[in-house]
Amino acid sequence: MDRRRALKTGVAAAAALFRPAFLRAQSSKKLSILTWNIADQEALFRQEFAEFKAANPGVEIEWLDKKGPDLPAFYQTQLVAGTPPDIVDLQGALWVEWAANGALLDLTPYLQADPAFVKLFNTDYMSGWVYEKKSYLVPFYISKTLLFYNKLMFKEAGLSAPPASFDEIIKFSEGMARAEKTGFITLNFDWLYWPLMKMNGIELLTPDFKKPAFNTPEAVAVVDRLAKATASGAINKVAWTGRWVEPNGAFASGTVGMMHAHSSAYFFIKGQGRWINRDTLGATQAPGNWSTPTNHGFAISKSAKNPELAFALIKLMTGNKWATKFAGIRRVLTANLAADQACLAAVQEEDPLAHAVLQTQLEHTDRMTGNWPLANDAQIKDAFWPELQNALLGRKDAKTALADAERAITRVLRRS
Amino acid sequence: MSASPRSAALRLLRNRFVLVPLVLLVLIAGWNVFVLTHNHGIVTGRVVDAVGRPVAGATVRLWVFNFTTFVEQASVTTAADGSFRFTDNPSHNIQISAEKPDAGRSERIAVRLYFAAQDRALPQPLRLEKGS
Amino acid sequence: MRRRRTFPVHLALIAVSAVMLLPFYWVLKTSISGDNIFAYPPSVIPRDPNPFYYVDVWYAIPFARYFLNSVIVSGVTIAANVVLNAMAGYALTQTFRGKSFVLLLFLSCMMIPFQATIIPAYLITGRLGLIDSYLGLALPLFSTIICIFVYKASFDAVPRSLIDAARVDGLSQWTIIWRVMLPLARSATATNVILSFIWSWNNFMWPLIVTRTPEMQTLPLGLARFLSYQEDSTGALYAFCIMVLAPGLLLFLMAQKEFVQGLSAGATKG
Amino acid sequence: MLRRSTRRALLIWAFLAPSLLIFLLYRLLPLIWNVVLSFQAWSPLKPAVFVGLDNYQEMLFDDEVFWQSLWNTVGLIASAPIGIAIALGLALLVDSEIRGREVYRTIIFVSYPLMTVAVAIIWRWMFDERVGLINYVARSLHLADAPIPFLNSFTWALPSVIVANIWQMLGFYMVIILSGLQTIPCNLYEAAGIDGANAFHRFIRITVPLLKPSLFLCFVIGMLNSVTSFDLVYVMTGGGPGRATEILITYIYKLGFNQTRFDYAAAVTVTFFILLLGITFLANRLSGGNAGAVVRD
Repeated sequence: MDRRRALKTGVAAAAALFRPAFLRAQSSKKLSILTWNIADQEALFRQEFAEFKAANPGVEIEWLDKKGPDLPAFYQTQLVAGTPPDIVDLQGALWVEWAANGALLDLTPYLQADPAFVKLFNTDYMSGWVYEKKSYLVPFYISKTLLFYNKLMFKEAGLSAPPASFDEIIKFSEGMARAEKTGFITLNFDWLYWPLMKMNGIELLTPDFKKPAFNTPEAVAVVDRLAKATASGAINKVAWTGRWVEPNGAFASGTVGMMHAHSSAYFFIKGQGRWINRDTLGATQAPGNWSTPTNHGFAISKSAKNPELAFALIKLMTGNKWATKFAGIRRVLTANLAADQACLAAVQEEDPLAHAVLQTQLEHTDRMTGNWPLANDAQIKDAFWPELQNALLGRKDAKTALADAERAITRVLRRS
Repeated sequence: MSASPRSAALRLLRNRFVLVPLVLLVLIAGWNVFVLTHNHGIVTGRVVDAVGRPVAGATVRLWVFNFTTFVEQASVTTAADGSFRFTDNPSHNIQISAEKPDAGRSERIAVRLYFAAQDRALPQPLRLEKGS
Repeated sequence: MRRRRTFPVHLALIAVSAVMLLPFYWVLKTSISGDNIFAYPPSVIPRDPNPFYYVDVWYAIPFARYFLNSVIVSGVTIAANVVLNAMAGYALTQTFRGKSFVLLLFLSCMMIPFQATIIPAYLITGRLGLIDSYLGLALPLFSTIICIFVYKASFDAVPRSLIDAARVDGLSQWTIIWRVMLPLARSATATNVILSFIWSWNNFMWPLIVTRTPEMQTLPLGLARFLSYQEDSTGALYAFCIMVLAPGLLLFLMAQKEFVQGLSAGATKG
Repeated sequence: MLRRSTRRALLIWAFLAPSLLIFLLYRLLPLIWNVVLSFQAWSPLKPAVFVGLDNYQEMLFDDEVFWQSLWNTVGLIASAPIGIAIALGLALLVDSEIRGREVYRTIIFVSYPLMTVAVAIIWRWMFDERVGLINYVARSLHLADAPIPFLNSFTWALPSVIVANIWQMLGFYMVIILSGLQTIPCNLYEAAGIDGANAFHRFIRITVPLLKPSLFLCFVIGMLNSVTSFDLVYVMTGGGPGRATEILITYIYKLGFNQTRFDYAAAVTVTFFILLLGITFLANRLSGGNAGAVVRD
């Protein structure tokens, strides 16, 4: 069968040499959709597209998928060339900058025109996608942070319940840390660590987003404690250096007491950690029930030739029928109420642990943080994180680091 | 220069830049032939109970690997001699489990194949255990 | 008198060779045994080796397709490099007005980092209507400075007398190049083939931007995509590394003799 | 006669044209684009506005990250000679008449053809704190009692990247130097031997001077390879921890594609380009004027 494939591609190659594929497929009613590193659902998408084409004869759909770090580069190059995909799956706060700069279409009118559709979704997640009173995305799938904890290590250290406050996080960590073992780890990209700050009442910016607000004595104290705990080995260094594999791998190896991560981490650590089952792994809200979301949503490029069609496709893909299918296969929540009900129900008996994890995603959705609609989020992140890292890893003392961060962020805010 | 064109051509063919790829091509072709003749997706095996007697009418499930998790692909019931036969396994990385209401359930055994839909007969029967 | 001192030399060289080869061995070992890299201490000999990670890779992405794309792109690139560089190299052996300017131009072109030119390069390719096409993938690497100089060098090495003799015999420029120069520059050609192959085969950034449909992706992109999914199943990841690296290594091992000679000429008599 | 010479000139330019065209399209035009952009405020979404030297001003006086990555880049460049020195030593060794030197050469060179992304993956793992081979060896030899978090420590991250970079380039350097050595007529050595110069003197007085062209080529290629080793840094450390391994090329990429500041990135790019040119011509001077290997008319 490989031979046949090779032959076909050989022919395709000859053609492609002269005429790029996506130009050949040019037609008045063509939709292009760019998804974010989810090629594993190709089969599902194909079905959805087929149904859509059947409903809208003569429509062609071009499906592209790029992996996370590459998607922005790709989309922006396409923007410059004036050929951005009509529909784009965006994660985290990336959308705000593009919305603010007018790359994305304001979906508010479409949503107002279709209240029934809006009712399908969790309002808190919906409202996460409003910038200057305009909504730009429709939820595709969602994930927010929670606290995983290793019950075996808790027992060893004589701890019964998960931590209820920042102090307990530190105290418990110190209790569980010995030799190779550490007490706490967190994911740190996309503000995922921010609940640690928020539960201490620390704000990044003033409410009007005009000035930094984090450089307070309390913040200095918190960062200082985190740094000390890291130096002492109570908190795993990887919390501040690793990205995805390293922290999850560390926790999965069973030598870390608690992990603050978003729910997507569950299936990763489940696959890695042989020790993990419903009696050994706990999943609960972080103290103060604060969490940082990293949601995926569909936006429409302003340059889209026929936005109605694009919106129709989004409706199809996020509507009850397909959202339910998707949630079922991918074991994720979609902010589509019906789909999530079905998903939880399905998971409940065959994987109670997963059920517990996913359950946290629907609780306290009103206490989300680290998801500010900032047009220059990327620049602020880039100005803040390295400085915080300096402090947490003991390269600078908390005071100077935060002061430097404040200066850097003030500069960013002044510039825009 | 003086050599006849034919022998010259031969010499050209005898250099390693021709031979190595040639050998590789032959190997690949051979392998593909083997694959094409052995990928009917047939998986066969037997189901026995705790003491090793064949179990008829047990449900055998075929789980197929899909990027991150195993999803159920098909299920068949065993014949009188406890044998079962899947004819539509599309994957290269599968798991098989059996269960019967009164006889209990077997553990899910993982089966790795050398290529998708490789025909395979399970060496060990699936053993049903009570109360697991 | 050197004889006497060969033993320590061998020792040193073996040590270095070990350092160079160890990573290879380690990757190979993981790719067949999949000893989870989160296990410590690692075992030096693979435990129950099996080829299943390679099977996983083969089915995890359309490997055959990506491979074919890479081969086509590299093939086009190599052909173009040999022809264009040979021409440019030959031209540079001649004396003509503005030569030093051209040389300077080539040199400064080496200094322009590619990652900084993605957007304009993309726009240009777009203007040429080559987005998402094999030609568009290969075009930026059609001619490479170093290889031009390699050719220039080996042409310079051709004794003038030979060329003059040919001239006297009344051979045209073309015949001289085809019948006299190129045959004598075989090693330079080998160098061109290998270097341009390596560069285009390993190219990552450009395919990432210029390919749009999955059907046009090349192996490095496959590797990147793979990283993003299979980060956990290390065995498969390293199996992929091996599968991606193998062709380059094979070609190099086949052509290394000519290759080394070619570089020699290039480096010394530029 | 005259017609013949013009015909020849035409032929020459016809030969140069294709290569020049490629470089024009994919090197010069993009460079010019960057130069123009560096004096503007522009993003894929906003029309360009001329802002004079603002970008450069911010870069030079208001951006520690730029300076940090500049110094890291310089450090990376400065590390090229180390690799070259090692390669020189190896070249001298494999140049001596010992058995199996071809084998050694091949082995030492074999790391060059590897895909940088793969090299980065491999080394990221070699340097891993808990399961990395290097830590394993170091600990089993009791060189280190506690594992060293190479890529996660501010002190070790950059050196680690440099090691990986040298590992990949070593063979390339060696082959070039090797070929340089082989062109040194032996009678020179014999003469020196009669003068009673010892090995070291011979090396200093004969080998090094005659190798200058090769060494220059090594340096230029090595420098370019290391400062543009985007994949290596990006995959191994992503520029972290903090900014410990941020080099100009990764910074430029982040500015452009993560922060949508292509205008500012352009300014950095232009500076980067000028820096490289400067260093190259400096090296050229040092290697004795005529850019030895590379430009010789």
